[in-house]
Amino acid sequence: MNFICNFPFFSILLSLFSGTICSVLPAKAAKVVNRVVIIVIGLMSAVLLLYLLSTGESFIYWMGHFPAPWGNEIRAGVLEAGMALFFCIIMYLSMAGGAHKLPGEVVESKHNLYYILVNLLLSSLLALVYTNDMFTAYVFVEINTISACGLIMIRQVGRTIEAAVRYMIMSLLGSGLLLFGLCIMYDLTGHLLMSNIKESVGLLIANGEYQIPLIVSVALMCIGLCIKSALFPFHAWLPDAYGYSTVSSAAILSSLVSKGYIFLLIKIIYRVIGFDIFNSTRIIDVLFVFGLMGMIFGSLSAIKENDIRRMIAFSSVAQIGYIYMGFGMGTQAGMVASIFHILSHAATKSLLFIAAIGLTDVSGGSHKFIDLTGAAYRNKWAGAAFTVGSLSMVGIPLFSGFISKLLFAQAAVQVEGKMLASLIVLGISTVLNAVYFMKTVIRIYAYAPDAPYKGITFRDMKAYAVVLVCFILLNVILGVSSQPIVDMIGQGLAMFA
Amino acid sequence: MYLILSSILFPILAGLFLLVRYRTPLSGEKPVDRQSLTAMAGCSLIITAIFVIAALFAEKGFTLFYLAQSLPIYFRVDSVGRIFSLLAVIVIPCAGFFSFEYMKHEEHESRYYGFYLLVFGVFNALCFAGNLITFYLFFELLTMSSMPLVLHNGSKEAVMAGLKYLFYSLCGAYAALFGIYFLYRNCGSLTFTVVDGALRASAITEHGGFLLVVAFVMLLGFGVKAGMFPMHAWLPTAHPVAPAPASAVLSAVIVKAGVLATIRVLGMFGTDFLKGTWVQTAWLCLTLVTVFMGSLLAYREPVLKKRLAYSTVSQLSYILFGLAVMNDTSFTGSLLHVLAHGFIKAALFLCAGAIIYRTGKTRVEEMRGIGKEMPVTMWCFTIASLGLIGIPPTGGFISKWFLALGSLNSGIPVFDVLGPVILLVSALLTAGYLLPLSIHGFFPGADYDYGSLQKREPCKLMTMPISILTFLSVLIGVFPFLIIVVIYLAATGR
Amino acid sequence: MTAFQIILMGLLIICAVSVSFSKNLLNSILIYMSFSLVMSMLWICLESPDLAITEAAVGAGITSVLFFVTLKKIHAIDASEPDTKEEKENE
Amino acid sequence: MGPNLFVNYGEAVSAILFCIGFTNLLLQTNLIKKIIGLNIMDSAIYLFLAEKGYIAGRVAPIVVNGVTGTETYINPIPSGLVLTGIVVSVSVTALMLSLTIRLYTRYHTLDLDEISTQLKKEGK
Amino acid sequence: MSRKKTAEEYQKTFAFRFFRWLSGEKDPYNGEMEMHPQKEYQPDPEAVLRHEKEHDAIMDKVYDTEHNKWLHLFHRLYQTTSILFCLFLIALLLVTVSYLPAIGSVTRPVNNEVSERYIEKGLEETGAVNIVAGMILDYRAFDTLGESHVLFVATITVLILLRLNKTEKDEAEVSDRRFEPKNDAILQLVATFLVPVIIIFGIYIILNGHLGPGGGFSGGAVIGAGLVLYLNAFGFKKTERFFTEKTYKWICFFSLSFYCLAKSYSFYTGANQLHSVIPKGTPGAILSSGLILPLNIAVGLVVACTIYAFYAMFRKGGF
Repeated sequence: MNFICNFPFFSILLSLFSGTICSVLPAKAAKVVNRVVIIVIGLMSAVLLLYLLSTGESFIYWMGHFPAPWGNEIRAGVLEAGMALFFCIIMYLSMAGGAHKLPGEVVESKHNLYYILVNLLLSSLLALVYTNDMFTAYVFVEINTISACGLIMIRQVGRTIEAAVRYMIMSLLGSGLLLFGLCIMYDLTGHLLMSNIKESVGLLIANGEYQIPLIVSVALMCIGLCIKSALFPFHAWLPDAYGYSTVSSAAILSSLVSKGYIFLLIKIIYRVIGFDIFNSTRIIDVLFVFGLMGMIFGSLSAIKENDIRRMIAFSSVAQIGYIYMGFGMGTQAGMVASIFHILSHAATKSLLFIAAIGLTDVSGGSHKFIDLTGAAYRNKWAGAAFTVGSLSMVGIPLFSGFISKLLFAQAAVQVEGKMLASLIVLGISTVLNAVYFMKTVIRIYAYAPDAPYKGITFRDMKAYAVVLVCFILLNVILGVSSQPIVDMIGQGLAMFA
Repeated sequence: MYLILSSILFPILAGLFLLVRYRTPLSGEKPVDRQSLTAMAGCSLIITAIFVIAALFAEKGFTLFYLAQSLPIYFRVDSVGRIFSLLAVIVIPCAGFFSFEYMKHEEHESRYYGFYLLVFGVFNALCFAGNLITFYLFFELLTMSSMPLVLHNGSKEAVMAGLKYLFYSLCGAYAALFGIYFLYRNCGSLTFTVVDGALRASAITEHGGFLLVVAFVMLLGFGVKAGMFPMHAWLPTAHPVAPAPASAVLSAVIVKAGVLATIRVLGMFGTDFLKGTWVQTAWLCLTLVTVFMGSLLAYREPVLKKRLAYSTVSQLSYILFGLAVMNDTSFTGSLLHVLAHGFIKAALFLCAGAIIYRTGKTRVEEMRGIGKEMPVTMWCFTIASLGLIGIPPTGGFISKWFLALGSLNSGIPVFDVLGPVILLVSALLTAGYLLPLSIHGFFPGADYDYGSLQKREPCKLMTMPISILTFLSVLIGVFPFLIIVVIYLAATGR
Repeated sequence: MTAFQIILMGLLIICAVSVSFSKNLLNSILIYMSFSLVMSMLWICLESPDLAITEAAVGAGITSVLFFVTLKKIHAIDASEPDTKEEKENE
Repeated sequence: MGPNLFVNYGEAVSAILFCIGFTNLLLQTNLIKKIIGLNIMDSAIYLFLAEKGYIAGRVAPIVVNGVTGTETYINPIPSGLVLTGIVVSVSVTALMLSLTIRLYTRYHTLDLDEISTQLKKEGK
Repeated sequence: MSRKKTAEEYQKTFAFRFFRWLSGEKDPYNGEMEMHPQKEYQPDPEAVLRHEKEHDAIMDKVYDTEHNKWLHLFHRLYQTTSILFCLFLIALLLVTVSYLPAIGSVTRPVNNEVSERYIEKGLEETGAVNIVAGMILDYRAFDTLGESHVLFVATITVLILLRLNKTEKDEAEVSDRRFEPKNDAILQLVATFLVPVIIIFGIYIILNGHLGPGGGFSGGAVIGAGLVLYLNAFGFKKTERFFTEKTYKWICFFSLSFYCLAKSYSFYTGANQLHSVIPKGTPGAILSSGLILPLNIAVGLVVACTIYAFYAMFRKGGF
């Protein structure tokens, strides 16, 4: 076995272990450890991605001395490695972009706890990405949930704690349903390993046995993960959680945590149930409808919002709706579009959060639009970055948002029954997006010479500006050279089967 | 290749440079060095114009990069593009030089010039775009970069007008994008053709009816930019609040992007596919309604710039009508009218700007005796008005002649006669809303107080562009043949 | 054995329902504690002694202690003052 | 209805318990009761799992006298899973309770809706 | 009365204290421990009044059904849909259950080659008599690793929520006094006997984890419960002598690091088909079954400390 094949295992264990180490380190050292770990894991994932692209096939890695149905396993393919790499990049940039705000938001003595949470969150995300075992997935979903809750309420104002409670309640409902579905699945197939379950499910379907419990189990797992990833009717906790937590937390939560669950759902669809069987159920129609509703209602709530960060948070609801709409189409193209949208949305949304904090900083810390007037003149880098993020969200060509919309539309054109609905809602949602994002952009570029706030120059925020530039580049790269990435996603999905 | 690229990239980069270099000073900083700013902007405009004129003779197209699989960003110069960029290359620098004087006392000059140059570059790219996806890209960017010009003065009405402009344009662009998805599936490639159409034969036989719907949606969507009837409302809102040179560019050049888009869409579907279908009928109805309604509204409008804006709505639909008739004669008329209307409307708006700049008067009834105060400006205004009405030696006459001729020869039932009649009525209305200004301007009547009269002629920097544009509008009326040759090439697909 | 199991399960349901409807938080927690004990007995019946030990230590022990501390912290257990806020709200 | 409802009475009971817990978690206004509901829900799932491992007439999977025949012992997997699950639910309970304490010290109530209204009143 | 000792000397003897305690005059532990009688908790009447007022005002404003019909309607709608949803869920699950394979039969799909191998080969492959312990700590060790980190991350979040800084801590300690037992001699006596027994029982469960029912988690929980009892009986000052935040930190760190490293080694050797040097030992002996015993000890330590930490955090936001 090639040494590179150890990398997924190393990255999971490294991030877990670094969490433990951070518990005895002072805050400064914990920060360094955190950064180094993210970089190292990112590098490992990049190498792994290259290796997998060159070999062209996925591999299975035993976690222990025992092979498939007895021991735990993890599995790495192109999509997994790519996701891990992408998660590391976004996480590093989000952490670096919010680092200067941390001392003001979190009590000094709790900084190292913050880094522990981030490390454990990363490890759980990696485990969700790589795992090949449903129960392991459940355990790491719980780690993910708890550490996300920690990240929400580490800034202890009333709103975040309330949001954390709401988040926990919704998440626990979700985990309960997920676990119940899992148990039924285990009862029917006798396995917990994804590949074995898939085999048994195929047999059951072929023999026509246990149809109803099978469908119920799949439905329960799907609903559980939908609840956890804040699909439209279950999004009540989201605006408070994203709007008031620390800036890095908001960026990480919106761009990574919900995406981890969505990626798990993709894995379940492909690796546990089988894409064709999943599409033959009515579940995709439900996902489709809720996705469409999310797209519209999320945007409408965002328009009504008067607080920039809550507005961005509501826009997340709409974007998650896009992803589920892609699932709901039930075609390979829709799936590719959804996965691309995961990437594009992660890059854009964290950019928006990080840029928004730069703007609010030069407006006396207020999130209200009225105070943000002219903020882009006071912090030019953040203003430019916010504009880029908005343009990407609106779907202007050259930025990542356009490509994902293009992919969605192309996918929609191929599905006869759902074509019109998805295209029309896509259009409405795009225009609504344009309304609230452009409103904000105009607001921050409106001239307010008598604003009582001081501007900030490049010299005072070098690291921050560099992060913003990286984010903008990431967006443009996704928007301009999307073809290799789309190919890679296709290849990765092919490896799933 | 490099000429095309530089004609696009140079103004964009120059605009960005101006935006970054001469940023609006914060309170307490020293103000922008105005002279170097205008010098810089002027040089950029001239250099860009030279680039564009050179690029007009480029032959080969090239692909810049691939946006996604089989979606190249592709540039090519063809005859239609040449005509539109010819318009841009004359009007934009003229209005630009006009604005050096006009914008003297406004704030954020650097922002204005920066976006002005951006618009120039993006419009060039739009003219030279070789396929639909490139076109769409720059169509969106044109909206984005022209919006700051609309809301330049930052008042609440201006911002609302800018948002309205944005909202209408995006809705239209999305409707068009909706069609592009289908074209992408039903065409071999999205590269432009002129008349034959790029649809696969199998696609036409299989879902021809559906493709007609798509065509109609695309025409409506791009028609928004050209101010076609149901979605024309943004024009009269956006024009009065924008600075006069910006409205000139908006009205003379940017709305023409909608026309260009319509020509491209027609080319993609092919006139044979659309001729005689309900799409043509509906489109003709819409354009004629717009022609008549625009004139009528302009006739009732007291604010000069708003009146001109309604006039733009009406005149643009002349062009669209010519395209909707779908034969060579009317096509020639349309393209001629693109040029004629571009020069005339730019001249009219600049005149209006000069009047506002010197006297501060915006409403028509305040402008009695204005011809005595600013004779050069008002003479230009009068000549341009005659052109817009279509009095013989001017450009407007030739283009309308071709339009009417094309319509009469088209053989479409009802519309072949109805069209010219409505055009005639509208021309009369145009006379009705433009000439009184000149008449009252030069002949203020017996009770006019000549004692308070003072010479208020603006400086050369303002009158020169106006004169040039007026002169050009007459010139294409007198010597239309060179242009007709180019247009003929365009119509036959070279 | 089956009869015993059925009785235990019936107890479980009774406990669960009465937790939902009890007015007093302290009572709820006590009922929950007995729920856990019944559960651990049930696990003995299901031949899982590991689970029984863990459930007894955790469900009936640790979790309940944590609940009690919480109640104390939020002033819900206070025998001398029957009219604490929570009870009012529950009514 | 399938044939096995009364044979699977244990699973049926756990399904009912699950729903009771679920309802509590959704509908109770009092946070403490919500948490109890959560615990009931989790326990129900564990009962559901443990029922799967049970095989009539066999004993717990602890090897006695070196007998390792399949016919002697019940299925050990569900027990292992439940053990893991219990730890998770204890952790979550502790976290929820600490959140409750924190909320109470700040807002002096355990009703989430009321807290929301207070937050709106504070306006931040 | 012939006293050899002076009155002062006499007051130091045991007999004096005993009789004084018997007569109810004075408590023997008084002054030596921090548990002097505490003042009852008296909520600040003004604060209570204020809260009630605010509460009423909000209730009036928000839950006023006449002026806020929508909210009322929404509330009702929400409740009804929730109840309907739950009823639907019950029905759905019952139907599902009715289709599931029968409980207790051998033919369920669950009883397949996986469990067979665990039972048949478990003893030989892991060396653990308790097959469940062998399964969770060897076959499926990755899950268990995750599980212990769930506990870890939960502790971290509780720390974030409830840990106080120095000045707040002092205030918290003052208000914490009312939790202290009011000189409960019975409790203390019982604790003196029970705590060692409980802790020894816990240790037994941990050490015996691979031989019989139990294991790190349950044993740790028992030990933790013992510690909590001790704390309740004797107060924080006593426990702080041997257990502070630092102790907790380092115990957790070392146990979890050991766990991580040991499991990493075993995963690495397993995946790369290397031979693991850890001996399996004789099944049934206390020192057997490879890594399971040390892992159980590590988990037990973590759990015991964590539970104590939870309790201490809940009570006064620190150790």
